[in-house]
Amino acid sequence: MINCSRIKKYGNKFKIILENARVTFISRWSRRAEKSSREKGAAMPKKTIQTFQVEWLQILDEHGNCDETLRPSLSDKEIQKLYEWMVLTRTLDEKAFKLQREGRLGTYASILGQEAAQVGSAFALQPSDWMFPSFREAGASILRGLPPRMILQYWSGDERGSQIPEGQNDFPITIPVGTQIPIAAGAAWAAKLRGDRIAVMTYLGDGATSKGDFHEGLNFAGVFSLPVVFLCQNNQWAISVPLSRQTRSKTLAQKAIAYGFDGIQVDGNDVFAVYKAAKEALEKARAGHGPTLIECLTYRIGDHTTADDASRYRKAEEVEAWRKKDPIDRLKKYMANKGLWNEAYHQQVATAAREKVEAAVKEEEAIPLPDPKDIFRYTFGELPEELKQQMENFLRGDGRPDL
Amino acid sequence: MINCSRIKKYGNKFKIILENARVTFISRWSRRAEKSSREKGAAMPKKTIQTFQVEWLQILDEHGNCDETLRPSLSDKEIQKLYEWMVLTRTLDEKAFKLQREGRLGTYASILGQEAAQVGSAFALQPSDWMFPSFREAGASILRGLPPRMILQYWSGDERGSQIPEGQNDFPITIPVGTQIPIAAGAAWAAKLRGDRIAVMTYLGDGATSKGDFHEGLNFAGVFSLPVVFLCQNNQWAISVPLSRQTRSKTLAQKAIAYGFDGIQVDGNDVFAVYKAAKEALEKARAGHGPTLIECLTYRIGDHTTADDASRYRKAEEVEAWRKKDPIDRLKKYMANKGLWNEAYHQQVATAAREKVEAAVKEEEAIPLPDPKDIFRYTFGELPEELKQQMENFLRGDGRPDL
Amino acid sequence: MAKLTMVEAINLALKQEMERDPAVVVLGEDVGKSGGVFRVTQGLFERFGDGRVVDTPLSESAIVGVSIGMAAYGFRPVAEIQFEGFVYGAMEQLISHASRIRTRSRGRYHCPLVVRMPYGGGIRAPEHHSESNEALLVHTPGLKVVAPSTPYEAKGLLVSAVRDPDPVIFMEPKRVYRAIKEEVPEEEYSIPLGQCRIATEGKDVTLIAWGAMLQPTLKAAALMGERGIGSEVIDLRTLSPLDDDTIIESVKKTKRAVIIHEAPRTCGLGAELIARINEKALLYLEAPVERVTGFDTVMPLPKLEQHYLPNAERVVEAIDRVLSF
Amino acid sequence: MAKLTMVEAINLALKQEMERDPAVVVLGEDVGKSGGVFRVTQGLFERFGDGRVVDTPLSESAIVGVSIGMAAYGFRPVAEIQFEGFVYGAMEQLISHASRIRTRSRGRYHCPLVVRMPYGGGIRAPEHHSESNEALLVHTPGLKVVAPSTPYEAKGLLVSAVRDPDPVIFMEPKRVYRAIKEEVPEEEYSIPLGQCRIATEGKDVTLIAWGAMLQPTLKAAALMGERGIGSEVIDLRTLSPLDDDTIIESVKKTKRAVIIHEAPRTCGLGAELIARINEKALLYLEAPVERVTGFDTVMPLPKLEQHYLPNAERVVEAIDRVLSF
Ligand SMILES: Cc1ncc(C[n+]2csc(CCOP(=O)(O)OP(=O)(O)O)c2C)c(N)n1
Ligand SMILES: Cc1ncc(C[n+]2csc(CCOP(=O)(O)OP(=O)(O)O)c2C)c(N)n1
Ligand SMILES: [Mg+2]
Ligand SMILES: [Mg+2]
Repeated sequence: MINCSRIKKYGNKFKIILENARVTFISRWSRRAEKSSREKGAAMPKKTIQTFQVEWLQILDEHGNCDETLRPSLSDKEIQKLYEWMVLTRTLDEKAFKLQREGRLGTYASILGQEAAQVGSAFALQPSDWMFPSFREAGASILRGLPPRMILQYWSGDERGSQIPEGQNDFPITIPVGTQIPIAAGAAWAAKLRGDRIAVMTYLGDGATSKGDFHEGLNFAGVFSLPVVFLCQNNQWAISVPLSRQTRSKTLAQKAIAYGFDGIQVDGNDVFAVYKAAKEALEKARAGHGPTLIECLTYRIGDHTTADDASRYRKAEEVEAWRKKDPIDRLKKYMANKGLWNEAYHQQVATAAREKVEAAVKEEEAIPLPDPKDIFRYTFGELPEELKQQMENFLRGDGRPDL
Repeated sequence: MINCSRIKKYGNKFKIILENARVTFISRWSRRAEKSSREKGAAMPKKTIQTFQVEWLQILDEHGNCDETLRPSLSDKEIQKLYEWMVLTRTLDEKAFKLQREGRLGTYASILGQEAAQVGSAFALQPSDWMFPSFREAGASILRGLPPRMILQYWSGDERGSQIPEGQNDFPITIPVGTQIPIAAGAAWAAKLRGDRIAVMTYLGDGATSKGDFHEGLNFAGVFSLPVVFLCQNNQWAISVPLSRQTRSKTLAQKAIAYGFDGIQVDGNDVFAVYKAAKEALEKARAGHGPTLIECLTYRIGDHTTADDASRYRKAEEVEAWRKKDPIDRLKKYMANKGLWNEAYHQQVATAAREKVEAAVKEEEAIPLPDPKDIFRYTFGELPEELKQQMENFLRGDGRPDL
Repeated sequence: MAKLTMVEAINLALKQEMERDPAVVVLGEDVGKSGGVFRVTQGLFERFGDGRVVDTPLSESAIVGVSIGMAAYGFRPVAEIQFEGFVYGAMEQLISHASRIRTRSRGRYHCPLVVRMPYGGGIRAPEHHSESNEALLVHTPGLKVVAPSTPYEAKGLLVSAVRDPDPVIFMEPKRVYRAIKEEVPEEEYSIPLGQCRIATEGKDVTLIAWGAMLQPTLKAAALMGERGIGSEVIDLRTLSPLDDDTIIESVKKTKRAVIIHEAPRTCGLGAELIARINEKALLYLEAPVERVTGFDTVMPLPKLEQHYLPNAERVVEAIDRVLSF
Repeated sequence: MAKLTMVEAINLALKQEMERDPAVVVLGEDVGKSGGVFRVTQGLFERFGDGRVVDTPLSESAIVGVSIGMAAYGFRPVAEIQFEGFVYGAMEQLISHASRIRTRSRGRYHCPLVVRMPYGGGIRAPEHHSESNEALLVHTPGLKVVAPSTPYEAKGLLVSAVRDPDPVIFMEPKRVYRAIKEEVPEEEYSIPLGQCRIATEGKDVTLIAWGAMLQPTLKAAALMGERGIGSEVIDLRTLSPLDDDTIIESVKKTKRAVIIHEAPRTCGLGAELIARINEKALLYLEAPVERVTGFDTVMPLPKLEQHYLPNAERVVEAIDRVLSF
């Protein structure tokens, strides 16, 4: 029997209020049964054999207040780097959105509001670590080294945007939700078998936690104690499906209990908390102590993709409330207090970001169309005879795919 | 962050010893980090937002000692019924095994040792409830009303053994592990939508908990608060794969935490505990209070199936240790103490069981071979033209499946 | 009579069937409040409520799995797989259960389930959003597979699918969703499963297509018509079970055939059609039956997809080949 | 040279490949200590240890999924699906990832993965233990599919599969596992993928089969031989990519063909073979190509399975039909 004591979380981490309702199996569905068993004198009908707690980490609140005792040790330069990556991410994101609206880009999945979750976590990765994104990780990907041009190239419908540069140990975007999870576990397993002291990080959304692949991937990671970190960006929506329709569990972090390893919920708009949790989990993985599930509680400020219109299914007020928790804003406030941010610095960062993004757009738009041969070329290491024939007929333009 | 306080369970439920090792994320992989954060004065770096306990229920121990305060209210007659069903189940099981060895039956999956888990749980079902078995539920199925003859018929390779009698709300055996779980959830959903105050029970093994279907089925059940009970017979083996290779979680019951509903671990060889947990969970389901996961901790005494030889992968001592916890034996001891059992009664029960089983064998072996037309007949409600053609050609014996 | 898009026609069929039969429920990802990513279920949530139009957690396998259980209990679920490229996760439930529960239980249970899914390319969508895998489903005994080509067809076929006592995979050509409008009666009508439609009659060549491929096929037929060549265009409609008779009769008349599909060529449904023509009309053939299909490669992303998808020009070339053989 | 069963031949190939290349690892349900439910991996666990021969949790999808990750990282996993009837759960990982990672990443990653699975009927097994679904996999671009027919073939083809840089589905005819023994060299040899084998030469009819169907086909050929009819039996060996040249050449010679497979008829691989013969050798045909196959029904349980599976008699009847057409 599992009893849940729920503790309500209010915006500020210091205001934690214990709900008095100890929700037990019996009390919830049959107070009578409980009472009668009490009358019989059976004070505790069943024996507790395991207890679990789910913890929450927030370091930098939405007003920029920071719990310095918890703050990860980062140099001023590093804090500025975090800020700069977040600004670059947002600049690229906004540009991609605009390009799509102008018809210069295909469907695009914005990460607006999720910059801290992506930058904070990817910043904790080593180049030798491996990363398996879902489809909404532009921020993490460019931090890992992907030329921003390739983000645009991918979303413009060109596979070459998925040709991750040699040396960058990242997988391309995965569209089928959650299916990257067992693959990431497999890479972690390979690293472990090889004795490589690296970690693997894979990104997933709240929606992905409903898919069998999530379960199976985390289960394998637990059983084989694999060096992998499951970074869940709980942005509270899966297209139009709210979190409450995705799971009845109060947190996603607690799902780790099913697999016998650690889970933690962090404020996903707090770049320090994300970075700290990710760093600890990655170090633990590299040291051979197994997997971790990190739930970054955040919010998808934009539509699901440029093909979506979220106003049909969610309230503007909800979005507004979350805008106030903006991850860049709060870091800025913190930095300003610390003397690490001023308008001139910001201008310089913003300009650099804009220039980088504009250069990426130019670069991408100058790329000639892909060679149609590419449709065939990469199907196998060596083209089988029949496929070679299909390609040759196609190139001869006689429209005859075979023969 | 999830902290696990493990509490060791010893044979006797009264001897519960708290392990002193509070296993936390930090302590396990980086004592240094914890220490330094303590030095900084951060006594509790992360806030606990949820706590969970997993409970264990045992009423009748392996020596036949019973905790009467916990015992479900059952009449003497009902207790005898439980015993009789368990004896019949074992008698049928032993006969099926022998028939297979004599070449009179196909592959058969024995339930030796799991009689209490099946009889205790199925005994709590109402006829109006629905039941979705896996492939090892002969005991539960006959209790539900399936003529024992049909068990033999199925395992002799005749689909008519799966033609559940009208009025018995059970699904046929499901071979692909775990795949019955979402289907059971769907039936529960349908019942809920209809407003029928019934419950659904589905059986699954420890191995099944690794499959995506388990996760997805339980997740749906949680989200929609469905009237379904997931009855897991944790017999600690999935063919040759031990529980430790199936999951790193200490219990299977705790997996319910991931779905926001109740889980409980019970002594699966204790028919009272199984019955009590099942009854409570079913009542809760019928009352509209959602799903429950029940883990029955038991043991597969026999080989996986008659096609398996378990001596290749597990120790005889392990099997012997579990034989001592025999579910029928302990109920017998209890009943003898209560004056509900004596040798004469037992002879009568055993004879009746033997006669029933022998009759079932006779009956089954007298059934003529199935009509080959049956291969086609049930593919669709109405045979499409092309299939009718295939059937007719086949019956004409010109070996021409089509045309 | 109103001119409707295919999206509107399907929506209308769903609405009317739900009104007619309280056992019909709609479930899937985003089918509720949002009305579906293509708006096919728009308005149903408001009309029938959360009990009958249900947004589910993200899991194709469970969507099909729970639907099987609901169907066994007496409902007629209409499940949506958001894109056909995500149906693979549900293959086990479809192949091992939906298609088999009737025969496994020797008729005690059956599975009146419709699985709707948008399929096919041509809308410049990301990877996995343009697949055409009808052959996988047609190869599965116990499933029916339907692919409408126009709004009128879609409504009539969906009505039959919903009323069918067995699982029907309803493949919606997303490229057609809003591309054409057609008069669609508000009144109830249905188009029986298992029968092809002769879209245009002709005596020189038989063109067989379904779903979104009807449009380029008809265009090719029109181009050939300008050159005096009569094409008999067959809209397959039901991909399983196949309506051999209509096809064979047409091929016996025209003596030449071209099959057009988006899916990869090898082991596509085109192969089965050729096999049946071979078996039943070999001596009538004046030329090998031609296939105009996708390549045996992964469907490319938008920048290359036009090279992959059959178009009228490729169909015309194939017709020229069968005529000049 | 030792006479080995197919089980022993595959076991030997695995052992030798694991010795040769430390990147080869074996994983799946019950492949370790137990040595596999068919004993195909027997002794490997003892020899190579738990790091290279790994019992996994029960999940076909994850077995393939983690294998893809391992392959990308530089391993050569040989994954076992315990029975082909349980591969459906792994379809998404196979179709959406294993087959695509090379083309998706434009060559940055690839997937040298072998998925072994016993397939086919005839061993009186429970439901789902007798399936033959090669067509689903052949229809998937980016996968190679192999089905050996004898112990010698199995060893040589498995060696090639393990060394192949791309995912190979290795379908093992479980009915043959212990049914025949054959001399199998201890020494290293390999049989290239993508080439059929002419099992017996003949001039009157071409019989095409693979896996367990070779045996009834050869028996039928022998029976026809007694009547003076020469059968050219082609063992397809690699089901994808197909070796058209050998097939077409044979059919051009014999002018008649019969294809034998266990899988359901509609959209089976037989259809594709007919389509290719139609396309490349139509004018040579003296009779429609015949298919001797399973029905378009679920594979029955043991008491009826002999009616479903093609046998020598049915092949003989089909040969008679193509000869007398
Ligand atoms: C298997 C699968 N089913 C459906 C889809 C369509 N789809 C794309 S994204 C998405 C929602 C994903 O939600 P979540 O995991 O929370 O990620 P987010 O979009 O919020 O980043 C859906 C249903 C898909 N890509 N894959
Ligand atoms: C999807 C699937 N994979 C593999 C198998 C083969 N198989 C049959 S039973 C079994 C083990 C099941 O273990 P568990 O769930 O613990 O049930 P138990 O046999 O112990 O009752 C396996 C692997 C199967 N039937 N289905
Ligand atoms: Mg989300
Ligand atoms: Mg078990």
